[in-house]
Amino acid sequence: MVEITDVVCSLCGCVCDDIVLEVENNQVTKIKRGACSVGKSKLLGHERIKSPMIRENGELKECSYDEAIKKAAEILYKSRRPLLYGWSSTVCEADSAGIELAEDIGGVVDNTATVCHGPSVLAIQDVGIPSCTLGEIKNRADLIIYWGANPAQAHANHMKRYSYVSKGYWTAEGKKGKKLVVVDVRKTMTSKMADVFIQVEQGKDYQVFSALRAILRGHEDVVPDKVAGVPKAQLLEVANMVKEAKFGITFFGMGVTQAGARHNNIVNAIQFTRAAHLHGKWSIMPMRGHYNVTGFNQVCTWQTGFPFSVDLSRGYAWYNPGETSSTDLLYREDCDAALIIASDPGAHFPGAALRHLAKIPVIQIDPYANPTTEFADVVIPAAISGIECEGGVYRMDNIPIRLRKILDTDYYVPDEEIVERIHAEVRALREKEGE
Amino acid sequence: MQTITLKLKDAVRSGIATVPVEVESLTPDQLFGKSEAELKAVKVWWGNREENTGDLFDVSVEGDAASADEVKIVMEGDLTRVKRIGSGMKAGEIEARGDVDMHCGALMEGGRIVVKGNANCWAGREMRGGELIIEGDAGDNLCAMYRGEMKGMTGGKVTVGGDVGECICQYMAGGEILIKGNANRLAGLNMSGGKITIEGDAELFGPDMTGGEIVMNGKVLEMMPSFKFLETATIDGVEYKKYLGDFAMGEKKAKGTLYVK
Amino acid sequence: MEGMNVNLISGRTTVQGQNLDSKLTEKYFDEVAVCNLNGSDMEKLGVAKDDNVKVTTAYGAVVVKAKQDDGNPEGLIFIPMGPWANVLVSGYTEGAGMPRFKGIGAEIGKTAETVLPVKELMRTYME
Amino acid sequence: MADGELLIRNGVVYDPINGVKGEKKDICIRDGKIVESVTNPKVIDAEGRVVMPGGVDIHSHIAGGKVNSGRLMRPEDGRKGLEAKTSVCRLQSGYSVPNTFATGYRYAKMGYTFVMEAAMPPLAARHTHEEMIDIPILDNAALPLIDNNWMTMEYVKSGDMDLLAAYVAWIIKATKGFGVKIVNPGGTEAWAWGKNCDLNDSVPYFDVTPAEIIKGLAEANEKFEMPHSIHVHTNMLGHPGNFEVTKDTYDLVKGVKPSKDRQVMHTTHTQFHSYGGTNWGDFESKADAIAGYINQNDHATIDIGSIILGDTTTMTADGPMEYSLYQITGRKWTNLDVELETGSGITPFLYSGKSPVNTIQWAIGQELALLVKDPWKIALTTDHPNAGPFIGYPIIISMLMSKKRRDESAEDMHKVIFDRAELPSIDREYDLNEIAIITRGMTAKALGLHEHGKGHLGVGADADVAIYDMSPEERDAGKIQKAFLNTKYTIKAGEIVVKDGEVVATPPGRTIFVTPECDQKLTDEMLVTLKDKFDKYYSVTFNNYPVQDAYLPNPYEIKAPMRG
Repeated sequence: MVEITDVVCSLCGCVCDDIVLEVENNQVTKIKRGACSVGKSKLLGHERIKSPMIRENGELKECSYDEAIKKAAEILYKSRRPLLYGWSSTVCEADSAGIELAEDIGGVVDNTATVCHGPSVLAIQDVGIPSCTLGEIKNRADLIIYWGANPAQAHANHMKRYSYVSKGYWTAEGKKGKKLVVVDVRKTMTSKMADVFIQVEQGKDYQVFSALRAILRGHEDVVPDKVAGVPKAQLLEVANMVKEAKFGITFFGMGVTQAGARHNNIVNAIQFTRAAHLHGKWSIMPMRGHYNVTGFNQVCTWQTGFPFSVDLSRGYAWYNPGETSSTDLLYREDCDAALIIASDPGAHFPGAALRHLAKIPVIQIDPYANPTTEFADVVIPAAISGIECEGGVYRMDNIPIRLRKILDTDYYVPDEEIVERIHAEVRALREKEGE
Repeated sequence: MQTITLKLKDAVRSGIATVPVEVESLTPDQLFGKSEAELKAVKVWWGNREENTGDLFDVSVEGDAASADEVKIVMEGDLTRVKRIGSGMKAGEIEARGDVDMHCGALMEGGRIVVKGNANCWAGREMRGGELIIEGDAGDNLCAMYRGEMKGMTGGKVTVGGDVGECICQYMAGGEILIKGNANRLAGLNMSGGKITIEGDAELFGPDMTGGEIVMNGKVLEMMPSFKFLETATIDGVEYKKYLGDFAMGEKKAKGTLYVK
Repeated sequence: MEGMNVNLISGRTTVQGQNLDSKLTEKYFDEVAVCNLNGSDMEKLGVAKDDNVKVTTAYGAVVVKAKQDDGNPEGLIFIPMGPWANVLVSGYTEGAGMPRFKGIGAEIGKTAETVLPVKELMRTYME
Repeated sequence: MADGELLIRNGVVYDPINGVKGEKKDICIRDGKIVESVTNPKVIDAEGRVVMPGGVDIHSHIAGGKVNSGRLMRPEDGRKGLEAKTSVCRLQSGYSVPNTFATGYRYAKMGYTFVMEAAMPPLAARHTHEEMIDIPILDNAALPLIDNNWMTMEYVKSGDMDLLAAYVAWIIKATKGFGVKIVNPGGTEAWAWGKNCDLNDSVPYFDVTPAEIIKGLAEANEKFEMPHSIHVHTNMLGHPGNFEVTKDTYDLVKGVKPSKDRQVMHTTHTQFHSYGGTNWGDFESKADAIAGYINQNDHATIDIGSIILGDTTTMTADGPMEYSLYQITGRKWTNLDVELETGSGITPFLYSGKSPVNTIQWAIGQELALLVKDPWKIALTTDHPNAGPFIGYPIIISMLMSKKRRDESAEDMHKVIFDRAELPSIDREYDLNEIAIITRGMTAKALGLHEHGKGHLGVGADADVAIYDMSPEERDAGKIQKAFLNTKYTIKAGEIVVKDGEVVATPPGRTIFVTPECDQKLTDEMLVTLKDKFDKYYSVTFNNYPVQDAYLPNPYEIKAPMRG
């Protein structure tokens, strides 16, 4: 038995890096400290894809890595408009290799932000984002707002490590010295902890942000008595709390990114933060989902200039979510092949988009079988990043952390290597054709 | 006058996917003076490959033109996956006979485009001049800015016969647009100049407006909560309620005007 | 029993998160092929816990199990994010790139139809 | 791969570190180094053309969190510089915030082969290094921010200069950094509460002043044989009347003894710190006062941070400054405060020749270059991208070399330039030797990199060479600008990377880092305090904090022994 400390969790955007666990016979046997129930589940492991597979006559048949990789390369090389999607539950090194492959084959490269916090990125492109690292919040925040987010279920360590419950330099008493405001359309485990719970009519967060902004800028007179089902008195109460806070933070989740006005909800949330900043120090942060969804956006931005949904078909970047984003490409039947890596559109894309995924050739790279496997023509199992191989990831606050390798594998291949080998095969095909 | 007819070949739409063709290279100003053979050799993008226009379209040319103004391009066939029709065009006319895909008339500077059908998203994006007529519906982000820009449409005239999608005319700074049908939410978002007239119904129009005007002739489904009612005003004999906003931007910037019937 | 018009949202839950890497298991099925709704809505629909309900939107229809959650206001139903919820979501993103996973007009009613396991559900897209 | 042997024949060589001022000379290269002679070389004919060592940029923002935040929030900037991939080059994007590939290519095309990333937040150091891996061709290094750190402020307050030195050494090692960067000391910590600090204000809760922090860090830096001095962005950047603060800052370290033959303080983008007046209405140039100080003293060097007219993306660890700028423009604003260490702000800005303030700023950068008499004390920068993107360097070079061009440009600017700036009355013109000094000789020396093969063409130096397609007699400012934008040849470590203005090879660059060798006892004592900070206040563990070797695939280490 070996105890390993400072293990980094590769599950959600919290990227907790203080996990202590025990390993015996190349297996994680016990999580001693640090992980939440969701992270524990990941670290303890699940059933794996046992072998690379190629679909023949409707059935997936086991094959070698070489065969699967060759087949994948053929699919991509032939494609006039391939989609290379996923990239959020893997490391930056794999993302980098994927972007290079997409550039070379003239594909569209997109990550899971497209169905998660893509709207937050679009909003940042409209107005920027005043934010900070999670430790700042831990040490300083006296007013915390969760808006359209339910960390008690989705990011179980978030409040304890970084926000409402944590203790820091100016917050030595933990939640005693802090106030918590929760805004949601329904009561949740998180809202039950709140000092103030604002229950907003579903899909109307936008109006609430605008009303709060008008109040914070001194124009409460124009605001009607009720906004999106919220009494004006409650808006005034929260506005007062905002004005009195020394250091405030708004965390927001998919409750606002996935509802009607989407990125414009976030633009308005950021505009609310800017208005709040006239009264005290204020920041805002998206509750990013996958552990490295942020990292892909970082790598894609420094390499192509744009964060996701990047169409490289002309050899340079054309970026236009709503056009170059995965759901649109599939729903409009705009792409003729797909490489799906470290993600599961089968479970997380609208059915209307999956109908096209069912039609086109699909390559799946993942440690685990999932609904996407049902559509896959080539399945390539990968080593698990953060358990069987190391690599860089970015936490939800853009802090880079390096995943550690804690178990050995003599069979499974890391994502980065799989992508590079596919790329090498593509080059070989091109050379062959050139001859 | 010269008429260039480009009919998309059926084969282009017959694969497992309907990969869009992108035709910003096919505008009157760029095709003016080209022989039929030269015209057929003009490159257009189809997915990750460049193809000859003549390989994707049946091309026919009639008449002569003394300038680009005298060139009219007629586009036929199934245009639902033909993007960037008339994008960046400076002169002449394009008539698209059917529904067109995204970015029709984007960055347009002059001339005229008539779409005899619906236009997908981003029609008239960053339009600077000329006239765009969409006889059917127009999609989201009509006449809006490109991602991250703080200027959308700055000039020109647009008419939409039917309904329009979300966030039309975002960051509009100039020009005029008439919507004969309904507008989905957030029309005129961040608008700083120009004029939008909506004949049909709309909701939550004009958020973060700092200038320009929106005239609402149809039913208001929901007003933004951050506009101030000023007075009753009469335009061409019709009485309107006049609002000022958006006060979410603060008093100094709240210089946009709404006229609501 | 007549159907009822409701507003559908989807989202994460803890157990859904715990089984992200094991979506083909019963645990995942039991957590995600479920519709959470207010007790009084259940009464109106005449459904009890674990009864099957059929949810229909303009984009599709799916059968899931009913589960009471009084955190939801009346008229708002919650299906955890996943294959079942997604049957009901439009692929059109309104120029934003993000599907509208929350705020979908739906009809819900009791049904005798069975809940499809995930693999069978996926197969419906291949028809 | 290096091209084996190269011979650059008959060029007119400017190699100021070796005292070569425009002599017709051959340059021999073997295995990536300058050598005495070659036997069977590939010959490059440089007949009549200007030959210089590869450019060394002392201060630029090319990699890391805030640069990427700038890219991310500005797709409208990204679309300005789109270029498709080629058989040699990756795709390019951006103007003021180019992608990593374009950054490497465009610098190389200007003849630069080393760039210093001037601000690395320690907690996010991995990010800076990850981007530097993706910047082709250029050798690079990064300066970690050490001044607003709680550890620093607490040691400065307690007066434990040895422990401060131990902390400085540890953080430079942990971040694989190059030296000590100071940005608005105390002010960025104050900004975490929405406030700012002047030079002698007390930092909220920490009870130290920025002046004490600067002096303390200068002393800590000189406890090691560091190649570079402290690198300072002084307090009150961009405030009218700040030239007094700037001069007071220089005075702070006048008595500190450098551990090597160099300055004890380099202050950066001095244009932003040479302002007179009391508000934007009576704003005026005080470049003469700053230049006067530099002329009379030898302990400080500066870089100019000259303005390039047009749109750009401003970004700095000086959070409060970016907030003020955003308040003026109302444009996009990104802020990222980093726990226990630093922060940053980003906002787009348009420098317009129609604006009186921008006009005076434009004049100040050039005035500094023209009024400082000794070019070994001054470097060419635009504080990329703050005062303008680096691809504007050739414009500044042509201005400095041509009074005529300056006069013509002044005619197009706001007339305030004739009342509140000195530029129109300055006749001095730089010669090519002086240009070579402010773009490679001085910068290599101020960074201590001349001892490691940078910034000169002596035997043993790195074979980094720029050959400009111009004659030394060229006086036409337009032609000078063109020549400095795209070299005839750029050679990096003996390999031709640019030919006729096109990138022809893209070898990876090296990352140069410094290892200050601190006494182990001191380090151990310091670590007790530091580990407590990690346990209680950081959100990352002590063991996951240091930059792993994987982030420096091509490292070059400089050891800095502790002085006895």
